[in-house]
Amino acid sequence: MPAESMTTAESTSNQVPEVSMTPPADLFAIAKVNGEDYTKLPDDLYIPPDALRVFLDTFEGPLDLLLYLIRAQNIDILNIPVARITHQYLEYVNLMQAANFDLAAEYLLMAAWLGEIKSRLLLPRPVNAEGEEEADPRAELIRRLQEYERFKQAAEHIDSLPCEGRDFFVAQAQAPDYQRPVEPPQVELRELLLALQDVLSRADLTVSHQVSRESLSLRERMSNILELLRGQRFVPFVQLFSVSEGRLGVVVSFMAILELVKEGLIDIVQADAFADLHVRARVGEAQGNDLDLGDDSSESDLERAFDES
Amino acid sequence: MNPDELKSIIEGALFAAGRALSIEQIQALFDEAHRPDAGSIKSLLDALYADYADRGVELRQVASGWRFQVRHDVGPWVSKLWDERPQRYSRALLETLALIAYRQPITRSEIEDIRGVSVSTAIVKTLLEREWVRVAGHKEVPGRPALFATTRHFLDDFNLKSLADLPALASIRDLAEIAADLEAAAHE
Amino acid sequence: MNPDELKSIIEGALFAAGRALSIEQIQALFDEAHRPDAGSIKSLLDALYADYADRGVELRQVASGWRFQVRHDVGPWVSKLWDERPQRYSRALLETLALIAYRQPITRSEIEDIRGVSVSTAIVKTLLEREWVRVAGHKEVPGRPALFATTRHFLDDFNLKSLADLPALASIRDLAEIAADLEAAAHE
Repeated sequence: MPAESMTTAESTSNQVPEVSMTPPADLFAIAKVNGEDYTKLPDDLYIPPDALRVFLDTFEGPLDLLLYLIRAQNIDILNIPVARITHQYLEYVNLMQAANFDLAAEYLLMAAWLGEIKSRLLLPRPVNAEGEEEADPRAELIRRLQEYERFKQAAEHIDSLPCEGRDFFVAQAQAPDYQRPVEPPQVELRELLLALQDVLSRADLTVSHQVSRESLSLRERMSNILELLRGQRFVPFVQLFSVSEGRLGVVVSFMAILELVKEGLIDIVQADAFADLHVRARVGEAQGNDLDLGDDSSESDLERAFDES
Repeated sequence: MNPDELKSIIEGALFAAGRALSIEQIQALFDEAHRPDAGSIKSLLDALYADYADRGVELRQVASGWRFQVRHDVGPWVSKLWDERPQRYSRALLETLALIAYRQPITRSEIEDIRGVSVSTAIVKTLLEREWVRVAGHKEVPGRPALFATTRHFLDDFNLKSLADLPALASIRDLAEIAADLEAAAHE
Repeated sequence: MNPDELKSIIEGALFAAGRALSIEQIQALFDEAHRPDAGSIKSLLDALYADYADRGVELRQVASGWRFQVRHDVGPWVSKLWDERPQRYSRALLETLALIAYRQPITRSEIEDIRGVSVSTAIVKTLLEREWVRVAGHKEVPGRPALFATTRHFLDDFNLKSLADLPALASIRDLAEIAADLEAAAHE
């Protein structure tokens, strides 16, 4: 066992000395340790006192501090004199407490661990069932220090890489002033049918709405006849039929006219007995521009033309 | 510093800025001791202008100085970088359109009766603007509501020769029933 | 479209984007009917790379594609365009970033185990906001902690094509070897 680890000065190092904050008025005392004013830093601290605060603040935790101590004393990480390092470490922890650093827990945990390792080093190593000595108590500490150190180096390496916006810049030129026409959404027939399915199944649930199973050609013909009548006062009945469509076409037109009459959308008039029938739209003139879309100030948010997404 | 290095710095600065830089702003990049005069910068800008004469970007002088800009004639392609995701029509709009297609001529309140909710003006407006729907007339009832019908344009956009090409309502309802049956079976 | 026009479009798009574009993103600028294949785009990118070999900007390939960037050696002048000195990152942030880069996917408590101190929420937030780090999933242990991984953006910002461009971690010495050394030391 290395001689340093046997130094007696550390026999109490598990105990954190009582440290209190310096009154601001006393510029010379750094801290009170065990009731005594501490007016100078311990000789084996490798930092000037006025840099202490800044310096301690730069440690990234107990492993970082420990690594610093090992490096500062030029100690091989694989052969740490635990007692000496523990002593040093506790000095720092005390100073941190004195300076009111709010990170004592992690540091104190490390202090306890160091103390444990040291005490185990002082005892003969127990032999296990296979007759082997238990692993060196320092092994785990060394493993953690090594692990931490490699990421500390990796972090330094990342910091040395050129970073966008700091060391190099992405090139950019003014984009051309060109407006793309906005394409309206495309709809598949399938989507339309799915929407219809939904609305029909809902309609079935709500009492009495019968969506009758009229053939579409009838409905389409109704629209076409309305279109034909639009803007004209009277249209001869026969003009609504086209012989070229054949018998079926004539029947569809006729049914469409009957349906329009039934719905009160057209009138059929006859000036005299046996005179020609005339058809007139009862629907008003549609003027696309003055279409009253109604006052929709209460428009539901759920009922928008576009999905929000 | 030789003119080539100087030109590279000006070029790099203009591209890094992504906006116009004046000759004074370019001069400010250099320490006073090594600051090139306005004349040298101007002649280097001219040289850069010539360098980029046949490229996809060009050096242009604008009010606030000089800037690189993407050549106008590649705009149609480049602007695709900012293409918005195509919008989607809402379910409410599709239902309204489907009802107009199948039940035309139909008033807004008839659509509302079947759908069980009100139909917003935004939807009607969108359908009219898209020219899928037109006002075929007005129903002679109080308020003379508009009667909506689909257009030829609607048929074209949905690849239909006539409304008769739309699947019969009955088969759609069957689809719905089959779906409902499956749903019910799945929950048994 | 001839190769020169195509090259101008690619050049213009890269400068207009101001970020890296992948070959797929470049292809998407063209209508399907006129879409160049990946091979032609790659060879035009190579041609552009050569065109800019001696200029103040250069074409670079990074993780998410190709981009023009200001040549590194004119950086000191160019950075004067901005008044603020670019910030340096804290060691805590860099160590956390290094652990995520080398050990991803990794949880916060795993990072804390190795660093020996807690990782502040502010650091995690900064890394997420900077888009250098993302939550890649959740570990299936009690509390389901987030698993962090680095992003493509991280690679881009550090001029890396992939994580493999980061240097290998320093080797860690084998514990058996350490034990042997300690043993030897103890018997001296």
